[in-house]
Amino acid sequence: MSLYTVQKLLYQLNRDRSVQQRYKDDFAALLEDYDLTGEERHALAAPDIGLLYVMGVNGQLLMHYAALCGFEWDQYISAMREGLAEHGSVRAGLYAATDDRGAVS
Amino acid sequence: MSLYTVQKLLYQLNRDRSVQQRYKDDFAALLEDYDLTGEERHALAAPDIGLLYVMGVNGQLLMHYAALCGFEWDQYISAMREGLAEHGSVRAGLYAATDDRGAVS
Amino acid sequence: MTLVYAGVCSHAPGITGRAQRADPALREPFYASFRQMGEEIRAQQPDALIVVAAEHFANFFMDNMPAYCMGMAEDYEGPIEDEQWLGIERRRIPGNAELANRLIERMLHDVDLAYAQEWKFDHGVMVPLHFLTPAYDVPVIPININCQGPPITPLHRAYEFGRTLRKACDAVDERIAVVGTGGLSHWPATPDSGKINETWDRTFLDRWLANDREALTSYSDEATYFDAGQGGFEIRTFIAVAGAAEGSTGELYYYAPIPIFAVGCTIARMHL
Amino acid sequence: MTLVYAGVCSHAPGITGRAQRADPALREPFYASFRQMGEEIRAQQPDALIVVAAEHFANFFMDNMPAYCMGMAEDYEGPIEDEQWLGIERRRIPGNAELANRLIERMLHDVDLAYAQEWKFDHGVMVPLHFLTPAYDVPVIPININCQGPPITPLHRAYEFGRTLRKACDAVDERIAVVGTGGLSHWPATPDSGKINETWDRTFLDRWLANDREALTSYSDEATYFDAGQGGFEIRTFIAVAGAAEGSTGELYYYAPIPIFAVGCTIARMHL
Ligand SMILES: [Fe+3]
Ligand SMILES: [Fe+3]
Repeated sequence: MSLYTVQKLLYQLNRDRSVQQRYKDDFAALLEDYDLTGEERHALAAPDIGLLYVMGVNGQLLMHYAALCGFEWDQYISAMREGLAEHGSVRAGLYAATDDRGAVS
Repeated sequence: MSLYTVQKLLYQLNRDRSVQQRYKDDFAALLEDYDLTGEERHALAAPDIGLLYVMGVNGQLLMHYAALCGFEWDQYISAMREGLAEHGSVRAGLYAATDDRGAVS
Repeated sequence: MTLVYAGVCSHAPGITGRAQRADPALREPFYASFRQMGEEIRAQQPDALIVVAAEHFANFFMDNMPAYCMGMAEDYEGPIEDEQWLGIERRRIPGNAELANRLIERMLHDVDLAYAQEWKFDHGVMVPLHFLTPAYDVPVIPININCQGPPITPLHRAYEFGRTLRKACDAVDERIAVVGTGGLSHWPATPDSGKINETWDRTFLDRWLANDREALTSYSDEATYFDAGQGGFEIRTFIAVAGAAEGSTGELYYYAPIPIFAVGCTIARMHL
Repeated sequence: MTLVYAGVCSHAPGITGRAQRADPALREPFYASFRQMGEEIRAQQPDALIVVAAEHFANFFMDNMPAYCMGMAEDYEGPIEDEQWLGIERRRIPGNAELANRLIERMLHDVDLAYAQEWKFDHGVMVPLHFLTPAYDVPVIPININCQGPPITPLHRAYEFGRTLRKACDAVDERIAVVGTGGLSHWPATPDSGKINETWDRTFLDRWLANDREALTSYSDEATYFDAGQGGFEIRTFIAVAGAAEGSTGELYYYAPIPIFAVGCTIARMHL
């Protein structure tokens, strides 16, 4: 259920301007509100977009988080590719089945 | 849509302990987050349980708000009856149709 | 045939929250019937107990109000209400996400239910569990039917939902018990709290015990509202269980109006 | 017969958000087709435009994920995304709560949709509106189909949903246009963004234009996932519109893969 929690945080962050304000003001405090593992907290705080992708975060959520973190489009796509190279195949969620590794081409 | 907003506030207050904490710490600030009319703000802040009932707030929401405000069961039922006597029939929502006045007996 | 039990019961919060204010001569036999139902369910050694409850704006709101929703969480928390107010202590309740997922997948072929990976049980689930599985050791899968915020699902869809639930239960290996919880006539959380239309209730129960689909689904919401209150919309949960037990008839264990509980207190089962 | 228009179009955020990076030779005729569809819709003087879109976790999450949901708000806000990122300015969009309420009540007889009294439009609705009703002067009623978070609704239910929507539209006096928006094959927001299976898309479109219910609903999710990506699950929105236009066949206005838009860009309509 921890992937669920990471995704819920991103869902709320993407939708809610008051959560976006908390992200800007004190991201560490915002993270405290969610029951996350150390790796999840690290991936969110870094931010390590590639690792979040490998963890199984849905792209419809991650895409907007990457943009919020200042990633340009090509940078964001590259970050996911680098994540696969560094951390291996997608571990969970919808993309885990893609060609056994989270990307088909 | 303002009745919708009053009910949404009560829904979030009933469910979420962090909203309950804000209710205890600074209810006026919490109310600021919702787009309410003066009458709605007054009815919530008083609290005027009878007026909230007459406005059309669903009992499944109002019942818990009354309890949170310290109303004992009989007090809560009386408050709704007094609201009807003072403010007239229920104005909107599910109960507006009850015998044309919000109570049948 | 892996549906091993099908029953219905009341869930009004006064049943536990205002227990001490009820006439013991009514309360004790009601509680006894409730506990007997629990013993019967546990004697079937179910792998999961599905509780078909009625929403009270605890988990869902009009920003996304599902006609039907089923829980798909590893575990649940309840009650969402103040513990003292409800007379039930807050706790974790085990779920079975994997089984729920399989059931939902199958059911989506015939009904369009929502799913929820978290859920805070309100009195609609907690009051029944308090009597049925007091050790909270049977995995629970909650189902919610919107009986509260119009537009609400029509009665024939509630019966169809139950039929679909049965098909799904019978298609999996697990032993599953299902209990519908709701009120018959009642005016909960209004100035008319405590009013009960016993005649209307007994007619409805006769139809339920006979599993007379046509009679059960023939009520208009307008008539129900005037004869049985807005709480009467909760007959959808009983009708869903009748659908799950299509072809079976039932037995009434207990019925009596208990005004301080704000509902005609009911315990009944189908003989599957 | 008050359904006055039925069409389908793409909605990928790159269409507006990365406009300047696309080959103008592809982009301009695509935009022109999109705008032509808008002119055709507005020529019908619809009282409401129903947009059947696919959820992207903008309004709904797995804590309550409806298979189908319909908006019932007075008005809406969009886009939920960053305005610069999407290339569309945030604004209010008029709705029609009263009409939506009547449609939902009718539809609940056959399908179990959720309703929502607030809704923040994401690119799935905003990108189409940007081209179809650039003045945002036609009341919109949004519909969402869960194409994103399994378990998802099977294809035959999406067709049935469309048939039910049509019945409801034809039963009211208002003139209603319906547009389905979604991708065919695509791998949005993954490292494979930009990959498009044109052969698969063209086969699907042939089936859609012929309104061949059986062929349209014969895809397994497993095959769709491997041939058309997780974005391919969004064919449900196109299938729903085919259901709404049952008995009619269609015409393709535009199709071309535009990789920087991450989808095979499509504009097509049914001749009702
Ligand atoms: Fe209830
Ligand atoms: Fe999409």
